[in-house]
Amino acid sequence: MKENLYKYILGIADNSLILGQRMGALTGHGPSLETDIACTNISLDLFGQVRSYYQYAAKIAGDKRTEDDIAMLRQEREYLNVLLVEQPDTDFAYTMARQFLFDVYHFLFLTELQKSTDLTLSAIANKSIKEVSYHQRFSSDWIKRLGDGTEESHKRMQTAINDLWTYTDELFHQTDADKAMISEGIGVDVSKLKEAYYKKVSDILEESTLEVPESKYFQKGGKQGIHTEHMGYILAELQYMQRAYPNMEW
Amino acid sequence: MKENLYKYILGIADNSLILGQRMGALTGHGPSLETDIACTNISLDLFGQVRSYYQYAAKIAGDKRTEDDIAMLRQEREYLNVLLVEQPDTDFAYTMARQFLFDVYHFLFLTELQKSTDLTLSAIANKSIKEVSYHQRFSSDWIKRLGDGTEESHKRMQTAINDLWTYTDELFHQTDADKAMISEGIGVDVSKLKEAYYKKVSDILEESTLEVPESKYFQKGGKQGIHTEHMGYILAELQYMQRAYPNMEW
Amino acid sequence: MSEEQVKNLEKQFEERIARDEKIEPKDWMPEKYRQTHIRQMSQHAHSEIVGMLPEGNWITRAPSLRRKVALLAKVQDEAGHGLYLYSACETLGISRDELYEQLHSGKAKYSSIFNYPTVTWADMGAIGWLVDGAAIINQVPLCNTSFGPYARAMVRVCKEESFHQRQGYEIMIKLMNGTQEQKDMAQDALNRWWWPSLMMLGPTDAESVHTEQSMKWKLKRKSNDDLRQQFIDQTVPQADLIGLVIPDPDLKWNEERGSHDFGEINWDEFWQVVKGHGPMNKERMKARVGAWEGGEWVRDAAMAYSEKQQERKEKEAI
Amino acid sequence: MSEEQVKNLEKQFEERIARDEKIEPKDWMPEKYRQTHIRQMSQHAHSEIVGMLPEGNWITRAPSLRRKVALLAKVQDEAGHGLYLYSACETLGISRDELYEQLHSGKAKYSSIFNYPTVTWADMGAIGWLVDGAAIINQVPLCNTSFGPYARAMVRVCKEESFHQRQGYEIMIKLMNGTQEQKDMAQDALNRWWWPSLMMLGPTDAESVHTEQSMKWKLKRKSNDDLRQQFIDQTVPQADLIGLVIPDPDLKWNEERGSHDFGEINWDEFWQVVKGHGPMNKERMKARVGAWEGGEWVRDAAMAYSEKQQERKEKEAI
Repeated sequence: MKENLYKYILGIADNSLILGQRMGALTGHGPSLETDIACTNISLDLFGQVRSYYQYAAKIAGDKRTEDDIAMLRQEREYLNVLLVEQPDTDFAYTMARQFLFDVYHFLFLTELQKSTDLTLSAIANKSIKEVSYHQRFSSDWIKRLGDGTEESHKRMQTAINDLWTYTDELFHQTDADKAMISEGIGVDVSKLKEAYYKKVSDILEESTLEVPESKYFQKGGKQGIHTEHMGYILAELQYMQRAYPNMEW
Repeated sequence: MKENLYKYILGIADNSLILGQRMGALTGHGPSLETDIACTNISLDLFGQVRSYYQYAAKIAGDKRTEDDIAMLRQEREYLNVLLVEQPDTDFAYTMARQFLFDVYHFLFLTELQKSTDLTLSAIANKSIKEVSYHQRFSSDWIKRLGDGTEESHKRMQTAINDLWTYTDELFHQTDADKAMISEGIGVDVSKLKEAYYKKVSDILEESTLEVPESKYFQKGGKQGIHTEHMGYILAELQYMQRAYPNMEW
Repeated sequence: MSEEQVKNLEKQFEERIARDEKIEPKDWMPEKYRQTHIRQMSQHAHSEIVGMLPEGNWITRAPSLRRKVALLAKVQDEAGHGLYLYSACETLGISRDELYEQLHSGKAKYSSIFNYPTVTWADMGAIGWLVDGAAIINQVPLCNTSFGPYARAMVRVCKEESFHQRQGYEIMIKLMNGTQEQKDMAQDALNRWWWPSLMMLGPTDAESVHTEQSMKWKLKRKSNDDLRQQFIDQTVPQADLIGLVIPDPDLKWNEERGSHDFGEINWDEFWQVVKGHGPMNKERMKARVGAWEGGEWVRDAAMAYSEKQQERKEKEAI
Repeated sequence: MSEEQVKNLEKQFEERIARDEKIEPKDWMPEKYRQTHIRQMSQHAHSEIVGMLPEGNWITRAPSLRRKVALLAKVQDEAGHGLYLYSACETLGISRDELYEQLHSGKAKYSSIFNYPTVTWADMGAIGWLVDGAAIINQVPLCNTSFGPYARAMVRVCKEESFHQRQGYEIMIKLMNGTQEQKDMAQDALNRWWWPSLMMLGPTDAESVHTEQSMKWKLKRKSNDDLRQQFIDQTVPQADLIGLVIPDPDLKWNEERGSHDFGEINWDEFWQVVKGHGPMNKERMKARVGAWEGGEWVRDAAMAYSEKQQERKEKEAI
């Protein structure tokens, strides 16, 4: 089994899995029917991507592992998503800020992944980028609406951006699997996306009358499987059925 | 295996398990350090009782089942607690109202269970009733403080009592296991506790300047294992470790 | 308008309906027609929206990725149905905010079935199979109802609902082909959802209030009891086929009628739930009102932003 | 008081301390003594209270009932320690509300170790074993500190802490006697908690600000570096005994010193966390402030009730 490629795929897919799980949990509880539909749709897109990635990972693993085993039967320390995507839905400003801070990265990332020499990955990237382009438009619009909306919404959005900012740097950390895959022409060098990311994010924050945080302190750990305390609760639900009813088909 | 006795014990113990789980989750988040300690203590007492009951149940089962298997490896439909104890901690008024509405029942129940011809059960009842007497005092005091405190606290407590009232009637429903155990002199006839319960509860509500709800509509199902939608989430956490790491010792 | 003029308009209106012409929002219509349609369409829209909650409850816990994606898509469809139906209502001169207000205050009803909890995964199967199944039986005739926007919405809704129904039945099939635990889970779900599904088709004809007028306007084409019989006759063989037992000891095929006889429905339970005292009525309303109130600042911000954008455009235009 | 009188009092005060007499709240004491004690005791109290959170995180998920009960009891003990320590502070003329205010505003510190997340069950073992272990090393000398209420609180606290420490170590033993997954979990927890535990014993002596004065008042009896060395020398054999590997490639026994040499501590990380930028600083304060603000109406109600009761008693007394 190609260990690095396998891990590399999980590193991509786990972000969509956990963010999709977070967004899916909001279904039926959105601030308006239209946003509810849009958030559910983002969740749906992300899980669609997740399936493609894990199906590919399962193929690479080459044993009996299925997409569901990979999604739901790992221990917390084996999930490789960034900390950003597991942050809670404190309010709709947090939900949109988290989405926006991820979408901008996700779009840049997939743009590069389309050039991967791994044809499956480039095909998934090619299919996903249209969806993510829509996500980015949706979340950016909400950054603007809330940032440049009322005094209250401005304050809430600024708080959310400030709090979540600390999780952005990790997006650009290289893992060992990253390095191995870059050298094979398969992986994306995320460290090169950093400048474009902060440029794009800052532009939109400024357009939204929001301040760009200046913190020099960042959190990391997710890419090494060391998560925040939220992760265990996310997994408790995500894994519930597979754990409680092992080895069954649904 | 004495199926009815086994089920009868679960019917008692599951209430303490789920209420203990609810109260334990509040540790560190109480409105004052003193209430935090008291709530943790209630949780601790309840789990202590739970252990005694399940250890006895495991003995009756007579197979490899342990107290932890019984506590954490059943499916939701096999938990027999009343719906009252699984209701959420919407605010501290709900927490105290839930506790109070259960404590008054619990005290009356244990008073009778002390007379059980089953010596293990009567011993557990005898040991537990002192703890529960303290719980009842604590929760009653808070009903009074919040009921007869400020306008806001009165309103919140009345809302909590009104909402939770609908779950009180189930406390007095007889299950098949109940009937079998009553006929053997082991079980308590809960239907006979009803009058004393509503008398006691009403007295304290009135002393607390609260209205006694008049609803004729009640919810049931817990004693048959049909729970509210909260239960699945409670179990997802309760069972997490046992499910994710099966067959290990801790 | 003179009384005679009104009578004349009414007569023409009834004739159009009798000729199967569609009534459109801008056409003249009797006030009662308008009110009845607002009531029924909004009740239907509210049912879609509240109906998202019991299924939404299993999104984070769906047992496989495939099922999770299907469930998300289904709940999203329901939100979409809500959206068309609210829009269709709005053509009759009522705002969505007013409709929500009616829902949240308890003035407007929604389908009582959503006041039962979803306690196992099999409930996702049972709801698709039974609840959507009963809904389709209610709704198919509405594809030819007299009010154009409602009829057109129903065409789209029914197409999607029947997809959902097959999907629900497929969940049940999979469970019945699985382990004993899965079979038990499926049977248990049927046991809990069967009677509430029968109740979904409404009170018995004797108790039903709006029937006669609704028949005339094609808001209703069969009586509740006929629809219920149709639902039972359609569903029983589906249950048999996969080894599920309908939880009704009185159920049996009546050769003479060419239909199933069935046991008595617990109408006390029905009315208790309708009146707001079902297992989940309070929770459902808490969730809806909570989302609405908690989202107020978001909607306010969107409004403020859009006004600012408008002002900017206007300034630029000068 | 004349300057000379004050000097005189100070001299007598210092002599009492030198004679190992206890200072009691009502005794005269220099203002700086009072302030330093409020700072240190409240910091200690806050650490107990904030320290409830990382462990509280595992109460609902403890893997067995026995462990759940033990964990609940432990966290409850911590709350109890907080209570004594706040009370000891209050004897120096500051209210608990003021102390909370200092914590919530960030003016008062608490032990930085609680700004790390508890990500697996093994963290409950590691915290008991390492964090409580380091705390005891810090605290045992305080059982003989000069301020009476603090010294007496410490006697009780240390007794319970050493019980907690054994309990934590016992969790690790059990894991190391378990499956490979459990062993990995234990090792992983040690890897994550080892360095933060060393940091718990404070900055190196060169960087430590309060040491000299604190030594004199017996608020401190050994330097941070000495305490750290003691902790390492005590803990390494405990790790060895159960097959855990200390995550420090530079760690080795120094025969000459009769002590372990060890690698360099990442003081940048230490200061980052102290300054409020650790993994969980924001979350911990959010939880504390949330509990306090969310509980305001409850405390107000208790106050109002107690006033009403008082009034009633007074009326009855007339």
